Amino acid sequence: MGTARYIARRLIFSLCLIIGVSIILFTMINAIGNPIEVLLAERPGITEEMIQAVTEYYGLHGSVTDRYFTWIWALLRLDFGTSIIYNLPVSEMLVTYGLETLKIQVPAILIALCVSVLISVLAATRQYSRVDFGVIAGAMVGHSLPGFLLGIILILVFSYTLGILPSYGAYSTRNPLWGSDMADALWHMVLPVGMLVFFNCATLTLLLRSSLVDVLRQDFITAARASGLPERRVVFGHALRNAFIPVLTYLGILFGLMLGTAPVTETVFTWPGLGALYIMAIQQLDYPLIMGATMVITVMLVTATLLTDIAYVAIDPRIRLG
Amino acid sequence: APPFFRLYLMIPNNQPARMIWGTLAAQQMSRIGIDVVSSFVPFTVISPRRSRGDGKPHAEGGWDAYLERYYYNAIQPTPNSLFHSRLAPPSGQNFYYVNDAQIDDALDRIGNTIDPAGRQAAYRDFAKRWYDTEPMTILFYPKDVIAVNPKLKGFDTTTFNPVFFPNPESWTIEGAGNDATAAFASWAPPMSLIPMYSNGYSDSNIFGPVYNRLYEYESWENKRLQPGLALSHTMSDDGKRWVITLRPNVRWHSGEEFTAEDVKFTWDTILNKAYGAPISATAEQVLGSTESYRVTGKYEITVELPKYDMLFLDWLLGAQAIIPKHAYERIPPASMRGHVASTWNGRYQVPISGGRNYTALGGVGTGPWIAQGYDPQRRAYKFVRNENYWKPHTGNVKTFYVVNIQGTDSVLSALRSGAIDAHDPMYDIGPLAETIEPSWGKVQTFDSFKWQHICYNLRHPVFGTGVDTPLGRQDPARAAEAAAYIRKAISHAMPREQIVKEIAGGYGEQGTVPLPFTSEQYDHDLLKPIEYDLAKSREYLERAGYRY
Amino acid sequence: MSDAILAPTAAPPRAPGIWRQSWYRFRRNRAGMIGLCIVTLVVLLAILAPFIAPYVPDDTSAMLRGAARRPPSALHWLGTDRNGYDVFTRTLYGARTALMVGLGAMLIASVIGVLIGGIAGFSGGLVDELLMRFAEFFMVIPVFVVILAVVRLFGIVVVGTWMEDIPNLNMMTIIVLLGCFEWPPIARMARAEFLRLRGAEFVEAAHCIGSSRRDILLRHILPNAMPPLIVLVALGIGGAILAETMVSFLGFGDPKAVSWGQSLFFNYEALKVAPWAVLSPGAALFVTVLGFNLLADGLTDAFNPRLRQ
Amino acid sequence: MLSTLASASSPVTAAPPAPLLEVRDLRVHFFVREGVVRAVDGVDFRVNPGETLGIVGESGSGKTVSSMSIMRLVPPPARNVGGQILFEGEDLLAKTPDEMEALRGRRIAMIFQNPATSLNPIYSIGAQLGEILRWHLKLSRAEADARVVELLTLVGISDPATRLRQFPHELSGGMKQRVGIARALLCNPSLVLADEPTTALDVTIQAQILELLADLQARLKMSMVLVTHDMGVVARMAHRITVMYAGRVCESADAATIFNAPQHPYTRALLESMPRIDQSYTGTKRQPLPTIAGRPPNLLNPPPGCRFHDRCPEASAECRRLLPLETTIAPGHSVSCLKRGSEGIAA
Amino acid sequence: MSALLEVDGLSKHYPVFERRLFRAAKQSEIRAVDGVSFTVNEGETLGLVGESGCGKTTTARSILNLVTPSDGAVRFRGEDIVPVFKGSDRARMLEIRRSLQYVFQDPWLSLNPRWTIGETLKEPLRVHRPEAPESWDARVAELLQMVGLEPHHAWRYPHEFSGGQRQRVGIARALAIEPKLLILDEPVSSLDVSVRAQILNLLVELQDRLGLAYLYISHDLSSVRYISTHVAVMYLGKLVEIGPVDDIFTRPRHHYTRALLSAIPVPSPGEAQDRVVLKGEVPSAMRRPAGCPFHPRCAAALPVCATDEPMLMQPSAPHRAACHNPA
Ligand SMILES: Nc1ncnc2c1ncn2[C@@H]1O[C@H](COP(=O)(O)OP(=O)(O)OP(=O)(O)O)[C@@H](O)[C@H]1O
Ligand SMILES: Nc1ncnc2c1ncn2[C@@H]1O[C@H](COP(=O)(O)OP(=O)(O)OP(=O)(O)O)[C@@H](O)[C@H]1O
Ligand SMILES: [Mg+2]
Ligand SMILES: [Mg+2]
Repeated sequence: MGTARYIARRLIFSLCLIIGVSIILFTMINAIGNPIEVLLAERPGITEEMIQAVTEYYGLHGSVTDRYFTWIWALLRLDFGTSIIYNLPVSEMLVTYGLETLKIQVPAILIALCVSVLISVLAATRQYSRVDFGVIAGAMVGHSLPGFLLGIILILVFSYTLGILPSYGAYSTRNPLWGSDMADALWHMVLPVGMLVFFNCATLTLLLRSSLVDVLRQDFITAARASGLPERRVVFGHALRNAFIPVLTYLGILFGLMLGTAPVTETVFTWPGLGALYIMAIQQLDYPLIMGATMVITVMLVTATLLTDIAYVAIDPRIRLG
Repeated sequence: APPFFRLYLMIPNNQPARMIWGTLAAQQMSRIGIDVVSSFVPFTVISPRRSRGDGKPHAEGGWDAYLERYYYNAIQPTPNSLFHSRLAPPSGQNFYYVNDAQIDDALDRIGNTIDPAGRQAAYRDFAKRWYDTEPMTILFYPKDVIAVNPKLKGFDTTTFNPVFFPNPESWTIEGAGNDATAAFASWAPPMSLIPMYSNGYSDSNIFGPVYNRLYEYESWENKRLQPGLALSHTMSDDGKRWVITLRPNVRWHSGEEFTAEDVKFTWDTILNKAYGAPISATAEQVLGSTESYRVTGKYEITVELPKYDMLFLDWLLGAQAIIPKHAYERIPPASMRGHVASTWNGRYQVPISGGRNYTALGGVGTGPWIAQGYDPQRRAYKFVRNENYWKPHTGNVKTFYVVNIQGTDSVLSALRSGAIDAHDPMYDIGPLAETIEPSWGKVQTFDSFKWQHICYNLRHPVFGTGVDTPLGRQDPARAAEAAAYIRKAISHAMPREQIVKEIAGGYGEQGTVPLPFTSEQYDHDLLKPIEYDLAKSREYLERAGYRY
Repeated sequence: MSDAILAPTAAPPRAPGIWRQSWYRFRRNRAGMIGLCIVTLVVLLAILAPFIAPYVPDDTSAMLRGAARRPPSALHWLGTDRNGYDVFTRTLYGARTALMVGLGAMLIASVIGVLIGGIAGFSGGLVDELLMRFAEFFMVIPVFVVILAVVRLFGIVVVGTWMEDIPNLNMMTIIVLLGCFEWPPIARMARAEFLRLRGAEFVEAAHCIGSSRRDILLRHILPNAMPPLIVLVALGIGGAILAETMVSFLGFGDPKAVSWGQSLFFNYEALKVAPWAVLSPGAALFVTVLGFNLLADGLTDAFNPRLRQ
Repeated sequence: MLSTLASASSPVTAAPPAPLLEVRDLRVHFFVREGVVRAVDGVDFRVNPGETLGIVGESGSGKTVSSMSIMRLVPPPARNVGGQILFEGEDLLAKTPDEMEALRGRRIAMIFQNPATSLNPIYSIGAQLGEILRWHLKLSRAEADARVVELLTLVGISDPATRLRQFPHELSGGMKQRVGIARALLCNPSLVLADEPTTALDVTIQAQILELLADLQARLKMSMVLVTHDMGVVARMAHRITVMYAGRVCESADAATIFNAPQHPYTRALLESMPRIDQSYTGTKRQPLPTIAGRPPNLLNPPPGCRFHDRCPEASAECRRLLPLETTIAPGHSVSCLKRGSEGIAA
Repeated sequence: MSALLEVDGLSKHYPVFERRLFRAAKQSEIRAVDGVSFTVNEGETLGLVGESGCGKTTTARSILNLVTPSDGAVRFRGEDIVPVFKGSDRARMLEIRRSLQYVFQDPWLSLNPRWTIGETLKEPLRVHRPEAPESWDARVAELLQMVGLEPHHAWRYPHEFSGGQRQRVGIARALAIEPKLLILDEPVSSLDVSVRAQILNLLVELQDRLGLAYLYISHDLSSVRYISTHVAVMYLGKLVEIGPVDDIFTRPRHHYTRALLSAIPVPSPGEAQDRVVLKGEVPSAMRRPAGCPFHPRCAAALPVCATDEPMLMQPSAPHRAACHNPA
């Protein structure tokens, strides 16, 4: 029925998007010239056979279209090729590094969501009060403070000056905190997650507050109050869920934004994630890795958008399906 | 006034300090009338350009100039392995097309003179000719500055490819009992962990602890060779015939015994073009062909060199790690680079005698450390102590990690948080040394065998061959002379003293020629620092025919 | 027939126009005014940089004097950085780059966005559907990542071509890319506005009168669609500046450009030794982005007249 | 369906019973940046048990604000600045927020103007109505559902069990308004406030809803305050009528008196300015309709004197100076007009 | 009296698309207006009434070609203007626009908020150029006075006016090029009671002075009764009854008209009224019942009503109703 068809439509559209991105990406990479040159350039005295072997290995023979289809076919088999620099299967690297990225991004979004809900409710229910003003001002500052600058400041304060938080990496190489790998991992997450939370929280709060202020003015809120429902239920039960509808789009964008700027975040905190991997791949012109990472980031983004669309359906019965 | 000519300067973007002096160098060049187009690029952009081997200038797909840090592959300076006109790419590593009869002659003498005094004279001739024509602008000799965990004792060497590497078998971490864990930071991810493919310390930091060489250096201090897998050798008077006796009862990590066949296998693979080892050409120069050596006993190998070459002992025996025949011979040449033995990512079975298999997690060597593979989350290569090592460990480290950390800041905060004990010299922590507190970091400095330079494509018509300079056009015979004037002009425009003091944090010496500043071969009387003098620069340019 | 309350005989002074009304509303918005002041200040500083700055931006004489990485002093008001540059001068000139990036990128984005959104909204139907899908396509591409890749790869492609002679090529690339990727929100907004206005009664009234399509588009719809677009553009400028800084911070910026991101990139490593070299451009960046965000906030209010009250 | 008029049995003749709701000198001001908007500025009215009070007046005359302030739900920046609202003898303005919450929906309920916006779009009808029941009456889910079904049936919704699970956007406007009415009646309130309950609806649907309201009001014996600007609607529904103008009451009387013997010039003008549907205008040359010239005063800065003076054909100098107070001129009929004997105060 | 505007079998059908997986497929259509015919004579007012969504606005917009009619002819002074609008003869099109003008329902939305009233009023002059630009200012002042505003109001912006005043501006704009027929789409519905009378008076006065004909669309029956000479009643896109105003109001023949009339509350309490309260909701134009569209709600429905669609009877009679069982 409607919902299923709607989701099917979105899925197909998402697929088209991914294919489109893959074509653009491929064209871009190929505009630079045959990667094999870069790959083999530093190997003087190399033989024809060896070039042949490596060409075979990376599927780089044939015309551009041939190569594209070879590549796509490989992608479909989840075979992203082998990293030139690391000599590892790209798919494996993407999973390991991707998980590290998600490990900071997802908690950051979730925490930011909870915090900003509380703050926005606090502000929106006291519109024009000092609290409200403070929240807006704070959120505005946070919204304008670039994440990486904040990260730098956090490192300066917490790692350099106070020396209480690690500023680099996701794990201690040895001697994990309290001897527990779990505690150690969380310990390392504090700063990057903290930075992302602050950054997201600011923007989310700005949006959520204004959405909430709008919703709180609506007739059905007055109606709920006039029915004698306690304020808490009116705000949390009736207003918040409605206020979330416009914010939902942003959540999708947020996810994209975080993945998109993961290179910066992960550079600042030397986080072993997809972003850092991407930077490395670009620096070193590790084509299979660049293509793989971009594709994965795109797929994640498209998935986030798709999930947002589906979330709309779940949260708002008015969305016209089909 | 319009600029005299255009020069494309590529500045590798992996080292902020170098980017800074690169920018400064570009500015200084433009101050004397050169139109400099500088760009920050990763080394991967530079290498294919320079290894095309056709000497084209930058605008035609080749290159004009770039910044580089360089060192010889052996502790004895071996300019003959780099700057001989014979070694032009693609088969050699004279990427700069240094092509000077006097230099060639000196280099040949360096390589083939057995007599130490004669060789010393050859070094001097090389240095003098270089100092006069300056085929490259040597900016300075950096010192290696390494901050270590104050509790770490026995760290008395800097890494130097591939001869020195962190040798944690001699480390003692105070107060850590008998099975301490140590960690070492390495800047760049390795390309391949098969020794013959090594590109520099990003690789040798990791594979080094696993393998042995036939001869090894005793210490960084005295830089003397001592027997490693070889026990001793004999050399004929003409320096051509060598008999090498190997150490018996040495076992590979798999449990197999080390024999002369492994040495032969190692040299065979290096020379075999199908494996595509970049050192192949140099090895061929030294050994000639696979015909020149024979296994003459289980622990003996006899070599007939085409002619004496200092590189044989100092480089091939002293710097090239021996790899196991039983473990690697089954790997097809084309997939050697992608094999687990090269990536250390995964496991593979090594057949050993008795029809059994040994499960390897990385490279198989005879060395003091057994590879445990790569942990991608920690970005670390893990090693455990080889309890059956032929030489006892002198420290208390049982588990060892090499961690991939990029960035000076990161490495220092890692040291501060106790995550690492030491790091490789790539980090250039010199300028930040003052921020290291004794409570968490001890700064150690080492004289290094490297130099930082601006290198030129010497086939460039202006500053390479000089045919396109005013003087060169006017008098083709003096073209080379004109090009040298231009290079000297650039050289005099470089504020070396300031670069060392302000950018390198004072850790270095002003540069002149590509010979290690502290080596015996460096003639301090001859090689006076090149002064920073823009007037002189202009004068040289005028001599090349340019008018202000 | 007369209307009693409109009785005054002498014509009263001309009422302020709609833009001026917006300005009155804007003036009452404290945040917006702060934003405007900041932006004006940044623009002024950028224009006057050559007159205020004590040095030329690529003066490294401090280095030759042996005075790099020195704390603020009378000679160098905000100190010098690792390159031997005067931090104050670089920060001042950085404003020019920032504004160039912000304005340039958003100019491109607005032109593309208004064109595409306008066409989609005005023609509707299949064209609309296709164009909006196209916009969506651009929205899922991770802009930042693409910029890094393109800047990097472009650097290889241009060598030896005429493009190399373009001054600040990297910067131009970044600006163009930002412009080419930031247009979808503008297009969406433009489309929504065009769609709304296309059906607006006053537009139908114009149809009834017999106004031509061109008149309707240019004289009725476009001016009315502007305000929300201006807000988006103001927001986008801040975003573009930020994006450029991040690209530079990662070392993919224009080596010749005097940009805050570039300063951050070079001095980030020396954060602890010479924090002033990082904090000055950082603060400048923050304040500028804040200025544009506040400005956009104020504009939203100003352009949102509750006309019905 | 034929019906009789609700107002046929008007309880005017008896001595005034104790009012259910009495509003005395209610003042609600909006404190906006430009100053104080005196949206409601001294309003009195009362509602007797079982009676419908119609409040009429032009747009912006303060009808909505008055009725919202009975609920104590005027939105900021509005504040109640004076007066009393006596509900069953107790002053609502003196109650704590918790006491008010207990009262709202249970004793005093509200029907909103726009059925489309007054239902929460994301919850089903059953969920929204059930929640109120569960909260006030502590019913179980099943009990609440049963009660909701009962009420939906009462307001004439067919197949209420299905409707329960539907969302507001799946119902037509008339149906939504019925749901809105059902919501108001959930806890058997004794007073229902209806703010223009039919303005957003179609003519024939409006007739249906009015019919329903009149019927329910008579059957459930509740009191109702019906706010509207349509004289026809009040004529049909209300027992008593209060006419408001610019935040003040002009005239209050029972319905027949207002229509047959209006005293206040504004009430008169209002009645006369409407064309009559039951009167032919063809044949002779059409006479212009009597109009009220001008605009209502700006409540931000109301002129001194009677709020209506500058549009009033009878206005004198007095009127421009003195604010008339409400005076009873006959039992159950009060007017605020100096010309009708009201006292004036200089304000 | 000659026929100024003849609408003959006018229809407007909107297709309804259903989104399939890949493309939108036409599923059905909304017959917003379905074969409507009526005539407006010079100097007369035809009131068009009906419930929300019955197609009044669509009829007006089809006449003005703001939407292209699906079928039928619109004759202005005997000439079919539908092809003219479709054609490319702009001059001819402008000529027709000049005689046929529209006044919108919502005085808040129908004026460009960024233009002064003067600019708005000059726009028709600019397009049609009935006179030289120098005299435009004078003409604007004249127009403003004609609708009861002051000349200096030309400098003001719409938001500075009250609803009634804005509606006057809307009328002035329509009058600027001296049309013969004004189509008024609920011109007073959104205005306050006290302002409505002013606008109605203005309309009557203008009609008397300029001899305009009106097509007056409204669901406010009292104003229709006041202003119209003839009334047409629509239900679900169809004309169900048409006739002289007094006939319709006093002797309605269609049961829908009767219900409509009785649904209007009369402002006189106590007046017992024979009230017909309709059951059920207005069906949507998309799911139109078979037979007489009104039969599901009609108390006097016969079996035939469910199957046969009644036609407007007696084409020549002034008062006609489309009903099988007229009252
Ligand atoms: N948020 C507000 N800010 C300032 N003034 C307000 C606000 N809300 C209402 N008012 C003023 O309060 C007065 C009374 O408004 P109210 O809504 O009670 O009128 P009403 O009689 O219900 O009108 P309508 O018939 O249009 O619903 C109006 O003059 C209005 O201008
Ligand atoms: N552009 C359109 N696309 C599809 N359906 C439309 C469109 N415009 C109008 N309709 C439909 O046509 C029917 C008639 O609409 P119209 O606006 O003419 O009614 P109306 O009688 O003017 O109503 P109201 O009294 O509410 O103004 C309605 O059912 C409406 O939903
Ligand atoms: Mg109201
Ligand atoms: Mg309509």
